[in-house]
Amino acid sequence: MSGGGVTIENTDSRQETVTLTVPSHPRFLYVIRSALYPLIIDAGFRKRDAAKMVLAVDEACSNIIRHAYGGQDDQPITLTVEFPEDRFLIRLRDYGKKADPSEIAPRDLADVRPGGLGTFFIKAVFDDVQYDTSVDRGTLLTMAKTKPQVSQ
Amino acid sequence: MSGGGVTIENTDSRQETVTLTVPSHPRFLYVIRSALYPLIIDAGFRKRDAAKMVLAVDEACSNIIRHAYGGQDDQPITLTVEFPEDRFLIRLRDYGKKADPSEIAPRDLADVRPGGLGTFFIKAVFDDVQYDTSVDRGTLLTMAKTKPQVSQ
Amino acid sequence: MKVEITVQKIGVGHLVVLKGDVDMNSSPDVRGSIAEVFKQGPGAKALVIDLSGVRYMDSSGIATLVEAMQNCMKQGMKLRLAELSPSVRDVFELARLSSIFEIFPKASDAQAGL
Amino acid sequence: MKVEITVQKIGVGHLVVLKGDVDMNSSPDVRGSIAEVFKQGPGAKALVIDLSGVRYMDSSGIATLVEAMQNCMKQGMKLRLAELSPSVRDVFELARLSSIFEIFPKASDAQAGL
Ligand SMILES: Nc1ncnc2c1ncn2[C@@H]1O[C@H](COP(=O)(O)OP(=O)(O)O)[C@@H](O)[C@H]1O
Ligand SMILES: Nc1ncnc2c1ncn2[C@@H]1O[C@H](COP(=O)(O)OP(=O)(O)O)[C@@H](O)[C@H]1O
Repeated sequence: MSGGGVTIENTDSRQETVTLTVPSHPRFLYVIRSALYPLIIDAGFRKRDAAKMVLAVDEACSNIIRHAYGGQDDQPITLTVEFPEDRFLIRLRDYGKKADPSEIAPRDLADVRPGGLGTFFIKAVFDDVQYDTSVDRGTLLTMAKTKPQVSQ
Repeated sequence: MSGGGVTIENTDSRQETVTLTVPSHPRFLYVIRSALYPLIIDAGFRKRDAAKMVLAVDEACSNIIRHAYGGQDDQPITLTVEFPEDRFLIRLRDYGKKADPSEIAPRDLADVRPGGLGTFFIKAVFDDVQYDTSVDRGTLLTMAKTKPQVSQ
Repeated sequence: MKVEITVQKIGVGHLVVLKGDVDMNSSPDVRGSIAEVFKQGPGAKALVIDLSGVRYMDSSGIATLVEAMQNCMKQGMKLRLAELSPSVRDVFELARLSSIFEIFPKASDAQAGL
Repeated sequence: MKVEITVQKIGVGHLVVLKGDVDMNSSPDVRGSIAEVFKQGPGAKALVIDLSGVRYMDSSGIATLVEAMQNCMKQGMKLRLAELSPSVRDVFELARLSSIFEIFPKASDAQAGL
């Protein structure tokens, strides 16, 4: 990739979210995983649950690269993490081909074949999964999970 | 922190940079380090050099929290990583009190006291360090380092 | 953050040792290395894949292993996986595939009884 | 990603064991724990800080250790650091502080000869 100008815009007064934008090349999946894991741990999830949540987000990003962008590796994927009181909220935004929610059906696990596991993982791991295709371009995927109760 | 709306804007056609925005709370320093390290390794730097570059960026972020934002923990810090051919280019943007380049002098190391090491690390690790205060609000810090020659 | 792949001949056939993260970025390399093994002609009883160095695996890694199993079956070979880390084991369990694969504690165990 | 701090009485005085990243987020906790040690009154010959579990330290961590050394000197105690990882050692070297601190390979070595 060649260098380009940076456009950084002013933001409003309170910054309460973490936002990460990477190009849609699979080599940045590791960067997303690396940034996300400590945020999930910090929110109070156990390591094994954190690893599963990271897996699910990684699968969602892989789907964006393959399905929304058809393998194009220089399109934006934006991950936003929000911290409402009781939940861990992740949003993934792409600007590619809109996901067809009726197509996004986890496969029957009895059918052992390569592929079709990604959406199954996403739905198994998160409490709430929504593909919003009403956005201007592309898809906004929201994944939420209730935080574990902390005994203090 | 309470949840807020997400504002995700459309970006232009080619995404060639990685951008990470976090609130100016020290607990997000770890997230910046975690996202940055694999990008530096991926660019071909050795682990020990990568660790030093991460340290320098961490110091620059700590300075933003303490000096630009005076300890306010809900202001934006935006890290942008660009990948020109031969260099690794990091930009850090804040919207706080502008850095006074004349004040930013690494301390004399003979003077053993707590503090004053951050800017010394930044200048020792990167080839090129520039504090740009001509931006609309805050400071844009650019840190660049030439990539190691790869023998293939 | 590439995966390191080592391919070795062993008594019962072939041993593939993986180290690193097996994700959409690296699984094409894993797939390619395993394909090389199948090109080496008949005679092997088993393909053993040592996963002790794999911290992370996603569905593309799982898909690669499912494909390897299908190719093994075609050639009358066994596919045996060894030393899954807890997080990789969790992915297999999430995928309900723990019972489909033969999984051994150690690569050496996976070479016995063939 | 907090640092874990364990404080222990040992023959020569006090042992502080740190585990995790010592950065701007966690060094106030380290500073607080070390301050507690100094409140425990006279009699100690040394404060030993075991850094074997510290993968990352920034200038706020260094500042905390410099302050600890100054407090040790005031109380006639020695500050001894043990088992620095290569990356922490690099930070000390970058700061040209390797020669200011007494650094030992192991926490047990740091308790000898006092
Ligand atoms: N982000 C997306 N955009 C468009 N289509 C998608 C997206 N994610 C998933 N899909 C659709 O859902 C199907 C199932 O996805 P998945 O379970 O990840 O398995 P696979 O991608 O291996 O087919 C895909 O084949 C695709 O048709
Ligand atoms: N981002 C910044 N904004 C404003 N002032 C800064 C910034 N970074 C550094 N400075 C100034 O440079 C000085 C030296 O910084 P540093 O070497 O990190 O040591 P310390 O912060 O411990 O004093 C600071 O005391 C401060 O006056």
